[in-house]
Amino acid sequence: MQHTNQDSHHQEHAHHEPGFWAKYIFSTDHKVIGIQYAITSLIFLFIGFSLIMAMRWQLAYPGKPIPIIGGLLQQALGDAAAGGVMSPDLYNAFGAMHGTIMVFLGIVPLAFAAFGNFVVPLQIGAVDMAFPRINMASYQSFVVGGVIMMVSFFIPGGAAQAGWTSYSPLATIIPTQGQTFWIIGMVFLITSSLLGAVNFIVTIIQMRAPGMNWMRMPFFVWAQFVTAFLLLLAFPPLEAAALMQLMDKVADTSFFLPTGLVISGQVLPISGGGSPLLWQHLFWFLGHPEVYVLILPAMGIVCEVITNNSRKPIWGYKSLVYSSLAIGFLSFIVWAHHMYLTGMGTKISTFFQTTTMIISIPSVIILTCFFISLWGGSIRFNTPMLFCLAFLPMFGIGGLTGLPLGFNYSDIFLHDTYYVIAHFHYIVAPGTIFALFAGIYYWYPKATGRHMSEFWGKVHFWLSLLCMNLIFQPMFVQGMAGLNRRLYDGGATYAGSGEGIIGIPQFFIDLNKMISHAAWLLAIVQIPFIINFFWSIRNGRKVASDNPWDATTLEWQTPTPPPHGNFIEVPNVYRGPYEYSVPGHKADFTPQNEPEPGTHKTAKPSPK
Amino acid sequence: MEIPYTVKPRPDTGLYNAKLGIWLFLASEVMLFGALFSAYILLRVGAAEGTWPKGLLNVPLGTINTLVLITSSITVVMAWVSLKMNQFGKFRVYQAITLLCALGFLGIKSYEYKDKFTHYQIVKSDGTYVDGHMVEKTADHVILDGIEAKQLSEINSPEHGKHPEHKHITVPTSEIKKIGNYGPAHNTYMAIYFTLTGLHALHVIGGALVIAFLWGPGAKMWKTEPERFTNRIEVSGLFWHFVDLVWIFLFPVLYLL
Amino acid sequence: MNQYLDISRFLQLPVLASEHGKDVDALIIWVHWLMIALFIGWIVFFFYTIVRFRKSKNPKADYNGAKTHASTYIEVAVAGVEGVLLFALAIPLWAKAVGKFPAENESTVIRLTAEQFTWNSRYPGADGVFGKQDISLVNGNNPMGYVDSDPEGQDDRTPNPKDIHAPVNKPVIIYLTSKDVIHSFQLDPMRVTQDAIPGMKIPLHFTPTKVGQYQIQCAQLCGSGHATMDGVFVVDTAEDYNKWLAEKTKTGGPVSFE
Amino acid sequence: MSDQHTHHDVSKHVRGYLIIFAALLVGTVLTVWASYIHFGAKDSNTWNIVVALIIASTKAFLVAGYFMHLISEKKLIYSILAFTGFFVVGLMYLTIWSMEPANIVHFK
Ligand code: HEA
Ligand code: HEA
Ligand code: CUA
Ligand SMILES: [Cu+2]
Repeated sequence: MQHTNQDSHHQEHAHHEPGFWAKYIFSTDHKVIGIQYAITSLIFLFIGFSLIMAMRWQLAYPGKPIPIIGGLLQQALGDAAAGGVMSPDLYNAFGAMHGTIMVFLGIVPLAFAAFGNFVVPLQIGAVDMAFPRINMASYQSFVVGGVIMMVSFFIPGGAAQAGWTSYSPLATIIPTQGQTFWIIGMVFLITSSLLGAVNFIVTIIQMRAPGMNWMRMPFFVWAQFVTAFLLLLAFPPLEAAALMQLMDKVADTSFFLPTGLVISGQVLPISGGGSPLLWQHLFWFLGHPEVYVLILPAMGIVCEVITNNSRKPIWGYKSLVYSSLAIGFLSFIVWAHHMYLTGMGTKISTFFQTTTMIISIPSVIILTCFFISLWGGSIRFNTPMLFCLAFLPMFGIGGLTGLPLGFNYSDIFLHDTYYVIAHFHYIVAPGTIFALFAGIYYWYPKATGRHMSEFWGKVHFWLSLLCMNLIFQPMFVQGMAGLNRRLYDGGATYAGSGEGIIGIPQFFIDLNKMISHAAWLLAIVQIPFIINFFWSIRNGRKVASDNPWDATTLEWQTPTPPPHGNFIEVPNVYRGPYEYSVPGHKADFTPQNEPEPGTHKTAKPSPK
Repeated sequence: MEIPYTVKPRPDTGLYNAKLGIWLFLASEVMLFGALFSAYILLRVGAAEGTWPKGLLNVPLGTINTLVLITSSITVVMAWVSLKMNQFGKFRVYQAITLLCALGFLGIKSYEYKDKFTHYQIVKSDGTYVDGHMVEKTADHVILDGIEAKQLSEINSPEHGKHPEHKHITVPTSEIKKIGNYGPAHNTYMAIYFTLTGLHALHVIGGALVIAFLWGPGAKMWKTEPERFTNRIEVSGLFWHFVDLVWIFLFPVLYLL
Repeated sequence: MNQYLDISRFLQLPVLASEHGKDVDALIIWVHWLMIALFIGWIVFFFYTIVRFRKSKNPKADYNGAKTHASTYIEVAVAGVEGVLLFALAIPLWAKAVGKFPAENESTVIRLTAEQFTWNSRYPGADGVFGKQDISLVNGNNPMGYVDSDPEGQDDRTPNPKDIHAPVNKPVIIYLTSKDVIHSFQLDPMRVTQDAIPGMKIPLHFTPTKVGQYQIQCAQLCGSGHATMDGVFVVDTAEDYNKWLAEKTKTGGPVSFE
Repeated sequence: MSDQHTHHDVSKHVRGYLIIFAALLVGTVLTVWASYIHFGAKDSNTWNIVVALIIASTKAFLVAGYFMHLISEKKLIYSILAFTGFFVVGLMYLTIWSMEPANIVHFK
């Protein structure tokens, strides 16, 4: 290290072996924090998934008691699950919490915080994150937020019931305190993300190893960099909105409540004068950047895995980088495409439609680069690669179906139908989640020194791919037929509530049964993954070397698992991130820190 | 293991870590307060005629508080300068003044809050208003020290220079249609006033705690790592100035316009 | 639209019963054509590539890979098609939908107030003017706060909740609002969806073209009854409609809100 | 910055800081004074708002520029703040623009 003797900064870890608590619970080591994040967020993903499995029962068999867990639910939640049947309120609570948990407690912490923490410092050749203790605080704040969200299920009246979007006035006027818990939980989660974002940006800017200039950074690092900026600048307005909604709940203000609200025949005793649309603007100002937070890290993982397993450089590295920057920038000015039907005039909707169409172009470019990168490769079909290859068309379907939603005139029909649900689930479930699975299979050997089972990995992949499509493809069909989301009876009422009334044809409602069965099957096929994950920690195949995938990026040039401080010797970086199959080289990969043969000069520390 | 650039700036960026970090954090704070200011503008523009109060807050107190915060800003700068010039004693003195300013600010703010919570408005059954500070409340009547008005606009936007006489007004309970104090629930102006100033006050408290820590126990570092300590003072100072900066906008927006 | 291009049957869009609905469908269909073309193009390329360049077939990767500008052209083409759909269809159609309202005296005008969990309609009667409403009058007997004394309200027609009629082939203008939370008025066969937002009165218009009874859905989460906030929008022949309108005008005045 | 300054350097700045301090005090008094005068057309306070915001922005500029050393800060910080400024203006402007009566299809 260059600055080792600068001053006598005291580091307790350096001197003695830390105890269990210091090592695993109050660790400041980015790798441990990354793993803490990973485990916690996987558990939340599991919880989010469990909620939707219960909901899918209600959608398939409305009003029937839920088998196996119905009794449990009744014991835990009381009247909301009387007789093991899901009440409308419980359905709404589960729906809101499914969205919240999946987005804020599942994917963001896993894709951004877990992978970012574990991989980014290694990939840029840093000893740790720039602020290790803030890193720990970020994790703790995340846990507190998560616990508050979980506790809210068990308070009287249950968890928040106004959707993950928490639109006021509904969110405000529901008399129970679930929404208050939601808001306070969100404040902790936002704090956690803000701390994380500051840390990532500083780390990436300040801690790159000598020679690791901007255009030599792995695309994954770029993706995390843009993501961190999205979190940093988009979350505070939601925090402001949350504060105002909290005031509306506890101090009887009227930020989001207009004059003249009449709730079940009673004029609400408030001053009025607020605006429900203000909440929507502030929510979606976060909401849209947030969806790119869900996808950019996934794209980063895909880039790493695809180059590694096609054994060739990425095609159009610069286009990738500039496209992700463009996405980051534009994502702040498209938000109102979620609000086309709030009575928007021509001018403003023209603006937001146009930006929405423009932002789809960089996504097309990114995907195109990935596709073309495969051309000329020597493709290895191992588990991480399979997940990434599947990501491409799955994201393609999800992204393409964003287009008819992006045009306001077609959104008139599609808004709030299952078409929207299918649109974004294709992106986040067989898209992001698959990329995250790929990341787990790919970096697992670095974290543990052992491989996960390839065979069970492939079983997990193929069956998951099948189930995902069986779940979400029919939802497009349902949406096209006009079936709406957030219906606790699965649409039975809107099937035509009387003789001769034209409603949703029964066929499309019956699809629910098939979808639900596919969803439960999806749960079953996660079992091999869970077992594989834990079993391999001790029993997996040992890695043959520190670089089992023959990769070029720096995280593979450290001991396995990397020690505290990561590198034995600070690496010098000589070249771009994906130098595979370089003509004239013996090996088909040339690590970033391998000196050019014949040169002994150390590179200058990041010239640009 | 040693994190680089905690003291010295990185050559190519010219910054040490914490400085970059605090500026990023301040950027997010800009978005936070920016969103609240947007809310302020929207609520104000959307307020029905005559319901947005003008001149409700105590301008002299607000002015004093502005001056207090500005003073604390200069002492923060001077504290940093003192460290740069190796005068630890002076640093202590300046930061002590900063902390006193912070306390003074919070004290005045709480007084203003209390004033609003004892300020009541009554809507009488005949639709007229009585508005003033609570003097007495019993089962059958309420006495306010204030004014009577036929319309809200008389209370909310009184003509310049004309201040109606305040007097004790007794209202029998039977004539009261609605009574409430000037808490956040009073109208959207009070709501945004309490939210903005409350959040700002939380920032003042947070900043003061950090400064106090670096003044007291945290000052140990001066002996071992003077440069790093000076950086910490600079970083905490940046935050403090930001809090001052927010107030510079809050004051005219809430008190004067 | 050319019948070979007609993938609406493939898309299984619901019955179409309004004039502008065909434009909505047309946009949906054109966008889907774009999507299908892109999807098929890419998926063919994709499978061809991963099969051709699998490791066993191609053990040595090519450092340079594809040397083509085709991708740039494709990207420009995608942007171009999106631009055309945007400026030729979406924007002008939207402008018509929210800007060009038919004359009120040639349309059926309805005031529709959503509440948890029902729809209240009101017709202005012969004078074409709605009677006043005042929220301070709201109570159990007068849930909509009608001002009984207002002369302009005397001939208004206030049917039972969820009972909404309109004559066929005549423009309908609906003024939509809500009493409590945000709802969304959705009539799929008319290709109409519009949020009903408290504190705002949002107009929408469409012209029904087929007689029938159509399911109203609420398309915005509004609480525990969101799934069951149904209603029927009845499109009558002109005669039937007039009969219906006359039938209850006498009993359904503002005083006796049922 | 810290590394480039010698002790001597910093002491030279002190005078500058004190001048800024004085300017801020004057600015405060000025805003209050300006709020008691009516600018512009009779029943619009647009110009009062403009005047108040100009004074506030000047004060903000002084605090940010000199107390927070922004005037001699690194490019990186400028670009971060430029983006933030752009987004915060975007948030305000677009939200307010889209809620203008002309942009909302609603009749009161
Ligand atoms: C990660 C998440 C994510 C991503 C990336 C996107 C991407 C996009 N989204 Fe989506 N969206 C959501 C998550 C996401 N969305 C969520 C969660 C909601 C619902 C929120 C709620 O209401 O609860 C939503 C809702 C939503 C709406 C509102 C719908 C409504 O409520 O009425 C709209 C409207 O414009 C929209 C548009 C878009 C567009 C144009 C893109 C574009 O960026 C997409 C660009 C991508 C492409 C154009 C694909 C390019 C690929 C190829 C060309 C290759 C194809 C290859 C093969 C097929 C092999 N989305
Ligand atoms: C990132 C976001 C995300 C993700 C990943 C998912 C994943 C899934 N979602 Fe979700 N969903 C939302 C975000 C997400 N959803 C949102 C925002 C809404 C809207 C809510 C609202 O209306 O307000 C919604 C709504 C929603 C609905 C509509 C409900 C309604 O409108 O009434 C449905 C219906 O089927 C659904 C289904 C599913 C299914 C079957 C999955 C499956 O793909 C789940 C698959 C999950 C896994 C495969 C988990 C794997 C992990 C493990 C098994 C853990 C392993 C553990 C260890 C190793 C320790 N979702
Ligand atoms: Cu009304 Cu949903
Ligand atoms: Cu979006």
